[in-house]
Order: sequence, then structure tokens, then C-alpha cells
Amino acid sequence: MGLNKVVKNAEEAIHDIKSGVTIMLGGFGLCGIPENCINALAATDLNGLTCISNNAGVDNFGLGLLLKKHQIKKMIASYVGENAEFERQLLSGEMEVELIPQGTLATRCLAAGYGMPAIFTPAGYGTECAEGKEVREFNGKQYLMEYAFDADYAIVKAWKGDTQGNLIFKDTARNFNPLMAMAGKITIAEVEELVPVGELDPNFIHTPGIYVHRIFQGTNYEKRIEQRTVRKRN
Amino acid sequence: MGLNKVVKNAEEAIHDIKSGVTIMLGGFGLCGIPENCINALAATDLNGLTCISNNAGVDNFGLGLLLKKHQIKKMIASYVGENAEFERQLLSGEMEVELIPQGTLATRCLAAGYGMPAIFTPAGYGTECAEGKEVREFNGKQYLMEYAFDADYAIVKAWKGDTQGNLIFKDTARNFNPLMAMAGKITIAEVEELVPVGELDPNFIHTPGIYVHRIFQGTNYEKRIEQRTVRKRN
Amino acid sequence: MALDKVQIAQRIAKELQDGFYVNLGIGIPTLVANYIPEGIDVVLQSENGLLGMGPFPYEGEEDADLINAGKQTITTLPGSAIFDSAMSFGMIRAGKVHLTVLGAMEVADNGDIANWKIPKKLVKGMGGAMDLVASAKNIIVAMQHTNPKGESKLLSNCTLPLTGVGCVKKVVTDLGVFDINEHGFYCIEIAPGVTADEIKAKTAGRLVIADDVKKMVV
Amino acid sequence: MALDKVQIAQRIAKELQDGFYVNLGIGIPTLVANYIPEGIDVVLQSENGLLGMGPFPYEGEEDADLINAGKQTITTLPGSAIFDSAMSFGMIRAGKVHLTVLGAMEVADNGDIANWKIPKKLVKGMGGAMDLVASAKNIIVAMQHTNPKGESKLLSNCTLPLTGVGCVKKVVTDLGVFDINEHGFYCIEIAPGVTADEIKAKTAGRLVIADDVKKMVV
Repeated sequence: MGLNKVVKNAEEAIHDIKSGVTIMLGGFGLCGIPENCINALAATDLNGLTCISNNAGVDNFGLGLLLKKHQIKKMIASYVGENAEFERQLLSGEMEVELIPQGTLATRCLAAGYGMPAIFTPAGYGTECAEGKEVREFNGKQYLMEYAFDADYAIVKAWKGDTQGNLIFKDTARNFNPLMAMAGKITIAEVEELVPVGELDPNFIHTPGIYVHRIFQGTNYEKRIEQRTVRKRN
Repeated sequence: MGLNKVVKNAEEAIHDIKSGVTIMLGGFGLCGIPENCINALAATDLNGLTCISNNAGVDNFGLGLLLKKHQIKKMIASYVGENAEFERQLLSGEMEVELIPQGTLATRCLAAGYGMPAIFTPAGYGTECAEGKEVREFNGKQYLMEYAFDADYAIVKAWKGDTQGNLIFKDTARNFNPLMAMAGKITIAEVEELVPVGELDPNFIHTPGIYVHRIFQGTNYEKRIEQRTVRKRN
Repeated sequence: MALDKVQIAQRIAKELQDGFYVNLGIGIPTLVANYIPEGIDVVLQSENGLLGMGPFPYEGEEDADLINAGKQTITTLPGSAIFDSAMSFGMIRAGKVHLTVLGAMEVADNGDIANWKIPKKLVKGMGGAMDLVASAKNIIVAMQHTNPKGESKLLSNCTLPLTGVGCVKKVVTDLGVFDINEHGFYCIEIAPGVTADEIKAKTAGRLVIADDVKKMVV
Repeated sequence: MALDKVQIAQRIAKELQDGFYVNLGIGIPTLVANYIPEGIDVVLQSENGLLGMGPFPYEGEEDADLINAGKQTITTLPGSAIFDSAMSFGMIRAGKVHLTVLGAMEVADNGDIANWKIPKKLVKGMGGAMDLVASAKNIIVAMQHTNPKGESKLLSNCTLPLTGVGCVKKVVTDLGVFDINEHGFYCIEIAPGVTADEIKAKTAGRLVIADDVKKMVV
């Protein structure tokens, strides 16, 4: 019934997304990105998208797949290295990019999820990031006023979720995911493991189901590692 | 060494608290209150305290113990029923009280813990709570600007904690506790069970130890129930 | 015959829709939980930090760590989630809670509500009421139509200190159901045995009886 | 002889105090973790959402879900905690992180720092750097004293777009250690084999060699 948020797969989850909308996507680098939904978006003819995500994927994985197909009109991110096609589209003017501090990105998500229209942060004060922004002093320190995001969709990746949309995340794959889950008008969660209600401990839910509208168990997670760094055993 | 936050007991945890300081205390009603520390404070001669807590205890338990001894100069709370002595001191002018909306109380703690000097909330707009406060319109809706709390101490009660101060809370005894834990200049946590580092799952820490300065395992928790409400078995 | 408290709660329960997240205040609103229509799944939010509130515990199973916003011992249901007070009011402010039902001392015909303070009487505090009324997308007030002195609680302007401005969308009283819109109190249902004239006599604020006003089914 | 990168990291490691929570940036700052003094316990924060960062994993034990802010695979230590990015930058803004060490392209003698953007070159973004420099109580910059062209990176005014204003407290370069105070760059230690004259020649910003300047112990 009404509380069962389960959809079949990524295609069903994104079925009503239209060209030109704003989508937030969880993940930090390639860690914790909603692979299934990104692949599904890349298989559509959607374009003119505004994407809010900390990074923009790599050339042939993650948001890089949408970039390659020119589906993204504007990217809002904090760091967009590691992507030659991104660079090309940016320099050619095919795509617009708005770079914002990582903490500002996170907190503007939190603000949306917590119904706070704006927040204050010192990040970027006195830099070109402050251009056009309201500056305000509190206790002798200067802050920028930054607005809550207003995103049509949030797409996140969780470790486990139940059919009512309660989510838990694993390790640093948490990152922006629970924040964006709270911030979308419609929130889509793909999970590695979909469990029945009652299986997750209510004390340790990261994202309560009230914030989640659609959920499905993803398949074939590649979980690519950007910087494999190891030490030798002694 | 430096990361071992363990103190022996409540007396040691509160040893440097001086008269006239501002203390936040976790709990909702009598649920999740730091009983050991409150009892220890009541055993001192401290007075002139400003206490920030959602409620003010009952006549002979919780913050009511400090009230009875006239240790509280000012109470900042959202709801202060259930306490005849409180009423008497308020009407006689012996104590000052500032009533603020419960969500505002919670969010002003969050703001302190997240380094946000002020937040915006619609709660109280158009009411006497708005007197003297800055009003600001966002997207056609009116909001009050409310400041982050500035508390000398936060005293919270957790279910379990480790020696580095990582905390987890149980059920609705969580309430304001993790928020206040983040908001104190010095944060004291009393826990039902103190465990070695490594025993708590890093994925399910509610309050990271960075926010906690002193921790001890409390004793003799009474956990009084304010409204015992039950149903009969069929 | 005017409605009793249970009937008011039953009528409000008909406003619930499948999949709603709902916050029920203390008093009559709490009773709504007992009359959730067949085939409708709702999740109850308790603003002290819980989604998925269940019934009171069986005797002997009370847990001091598990209470609702009225400080009553409760239980959780499968699928419940616990969170801190900032997230709780965060989801309320963000409009994620579909419906809030609460009591009131006075409601004005522009949707203003007063339910927290009576001057010269002891003030206990607003608790979460100001947050709820300022933020909820849809607010239904459950209350008696008149106060113990027989005076209307549906007014042109609240006389008591306000809890929130222009926020109430619907009022269900012992006498009827009233949308609050450009007409003021717009009566869409009348309780069995109650007349339009009685409602007119007992309503101090602007009142319009809908042309297609219905007799309430109890 | 000027210091190498490892020696810069070793010198910065001496600034660590027992019980510090520390955020180490990419590059030389990361190396600091290898030289934490005996008897000192510190916790490393990674701004993607981790306190208690441990060493790189053993080969074959990498976990794609466990990376640091440089996107390297890492491990956790006992006592670690994971959180979302809002809490991560929340604790940074609230001043809970005692020390931030990061690299820079330029530092000005008033503490301004530029380390994110070179005009006409591709901009990758500021990541968390602007948040860190605007919020940290104590910021140490680790960098070479001069750029590859031999030009001073210690300036009167940064020529590159700023990352933050008036925030750097200390700079450790291959040539020495410099507090930033009312004197500008206040040299308190000189690297072995380096002369005060060399430092003067290679520092474009205001510079004062402390009367009691020490030869750095490496």
C-alpha cells in the first residue's frame, strides 16, 4: 500500500524524469554513487539536466556517462578533475559549471532537508565565490549566506534499505547520500540489499523513510576505485 | 593519553563548573536526562546557572532538584509544566524563564555544533516569540532568524559510549542529547555502559568523540517514567 | 446531537490518505490513531524523535527510553526510525509530514491559531506547537466549538496570544467540519441533529454554510 | 641544505599535541601522518566523513566504500566514526578540528592563501579547501618556498584567486618555519644549511627573522 516505496528497477525509478530538471546525485568521487540510476539516465534521451553532485565522475563511468552524451546543461560541484570530456565541454562553453565549496554543498542539502531556506558559512568569504552573495558578520567573523538547494529529484545509493525507504549507508560511501536523500522533492534510493520492514534497527537508521519516495535493489555494482592505494605486508 | 576522555564519576566530570555559567542538559521530559550529573550538581553550592533544556524536570527529580535549591537563575526551555516549585519561582520573580519553540531549541543546538551562527525558522513568526527578532522572507514565507546557542557546558546521557567519547543513544532517549553534545564548549557524557574503543560500529555512531570531552559510566539510573501508559493484554 | 470526542476523531480519521506521515497532538488528535480507515497505511510521527509510533505497551513492557511527545510510554512498529530533535523538526519544517492534527483554544477565520498561553495563567510553554503550525502543509484543528462558558472558539481574531498565523486549513468541532478559505469558516458538513442556525449562533468569525453542505455520516 | 618533502612533514608533525583532531590535506600534509611523535595520540579527520583514519589497506583488502578525501583507499582505526558530509564540515566549521595542514600555491604575509585556481588553466574546483581554511582554528601550510620558476610563494599579496583570507597561522617550507603575525612572515626556524640571506632573497612578502631564530633540528 501507500508506504511500500518499492519499484522494480532503475528504469522504473527514473521513468518520470523530464529533460531540463534538476537532479542531485550522491557520492564522493566514485564512492557511493547511484550506478544503476546513472546508467539508466545515460540510456535515455534526457538532456538539459542540471546536476548537483560533489564530483562529475570519470570519462567512462558515473556522471561522465551523462557528460559524454551531452545530457548535462549545468553542473554544480565542488571538484571536477579527473574528466577530460568535462574539461572539453567547459572550455568550449557547451556546459556551464558552478563550483562551490564542499561544505557549502553539503550544508545546502541539509538546509533543504531541514526546511531551512538559507544558512551561513564562512567558506568562500573574501574569494571569488563570494561574488554576488550576501555577507554578514556574526561575532566578528564574516559569513556568506547560502541558499538551500531546490532539486526536483535526489538519487542516492545506500547499503541497505527497507520497503518503507529507511536507509543505512556503509563507511565513507555515506558522504552526501543521506543529505541529498533529504533534499529532493522526489528521492530515489538504490540499495545493495533491499530488506523487509522491521529488519533494520530503528536506532541506527541513517535516512528515515519519510524522505524516500522510491527504492529498489540495484544490480551489478562495479564500485570502481579511483585511487587504489595499498601497503605491502611486512 | 590525550584521547582517553574517561573520568571517574559525575563529581569529577563537573568539578570545574563555576557558578553563573550556562549549561545545556539533554533529555525530553525525564527521558534520557543525565541523572548522575544533575544529582552531582544538586550536591554542590553552585548557583546563578543558566540552564538550557527542553523541560525543567519534576519537583523532586531531574532539573527540579536544582530548582528547589535555587541554583538556576534562568531557564531556557520549550515546556515547563509538571513542576510546582518552578511555577512558584517564576511567579515570584526569583527565576527568569525564556520559552522558545522546541524545534528552535533543537536547531539552535545543531547550529552551534555545526558552526552556523544563525538559522532561519518559521516557528513563532507572528507570535510574541518573534518580538525583537529579525524577520526575513524567503520564497514568500516569513522566517525568524535565531542564533546558535553559546553554552559553556553540555551534559548529556547516552546509552553506550567508548573511551574516546563516541556515543550511541537508545530509542527516544536520543532526543536533544546528540545535539547538545555537539553544542557545548565542554561536553560531558554519562553513559549506561562504557566500552573499550573498537567495540562500537563506526557506521552507527550517533555522536563522534570529537565532540565529547569527558565521559563516565553512570550508576543507579532511576529512569523515572512521567506518563506510564499501557494497554491490557487481550 | 453534537459529536463527542471520539466522533470528532473518527471524522478526522477520514482525512487520512494511504501513505501519509501524520503528527497527532495531545488530546482528541491522539484518538485519531484508533480510527485509521481500513486499507490505509499511515506512519505516525512523534516530534521527540520517532517515525512509526505504535500502540501503548502491554503492562509490564513499558520502557522509560521509549516515549511519545506527550511523554507517554509507547511502542515502535516495524519500519520505525528514531532520530534526534533537530531532524525531527527538520522533516516537519521541510513539509515531509503530510498532516498535523492538533487541538486549539481559538481559531480565527483567517487560519490563525491560539493554543499555548492564557494571559495571567501559568504558561507551560509552546513545546513543538509553534514549529508544527508554522511548517505543516496541512493542519486540521480538532476542538469543541465553544468554550466551557459557551463562547465561540471560532473567531474573527484570536484574543489569546497566537501560536501561528494563517496556518489552519480545516477545523472539525462537535458541530461540524469547516474549511478555512476566502469565505472564512466554510461549513461543509453539519453534525447529526445540529442545525445551520445553531452553528451560526455559535460561530463568532465569518461563516459561510456551503450550498452543498452535507449531513455528517457518523 | 633545504628540506625535502619528508623533512617538511616531519617538522610539521612536531606541532601535533596529544589528543589533537587533525585534518591533513593532499600531498606533503598526508606524509605528516607517518611521523606522529612517540607518546602522542591524534585522530585524523577526512572531510568526506571519517574520524579515525588508519593506514592504507594491505593489498587485496581495499574496500571501494572506504576512501579518504583524496579518494585513496584507506582503513579505519578502533574508535573511528563515520558521518555524512554536513556533519563533517559542521565539526570543521565549529572549530572542533584542532589543526589543519594543507598545501598552497601562494601565501600572503597577512595569512591569505591561494591554492585552488590558476587563471586560464583548467579549474578543478576548491573541494573542501575553502571550508577548511575559513573555519580551522589553526592552519599550517606545507609548501616549497619558491615555485618551479624560482619565484617566491610567500608574498605581500596573493596574485592567484584566493582560497581564504587572513587564515594561515604558520608556514613550513623547505627553507624554514614562519609564523604569520603582525610582522608578516616571522621566521622562527631556519633549515640546516640555509642562510637568513637566502630566505630574505626568496621571500617577497614582509619578513622578519626572529632575534632568537633557531636552526631547525631535522
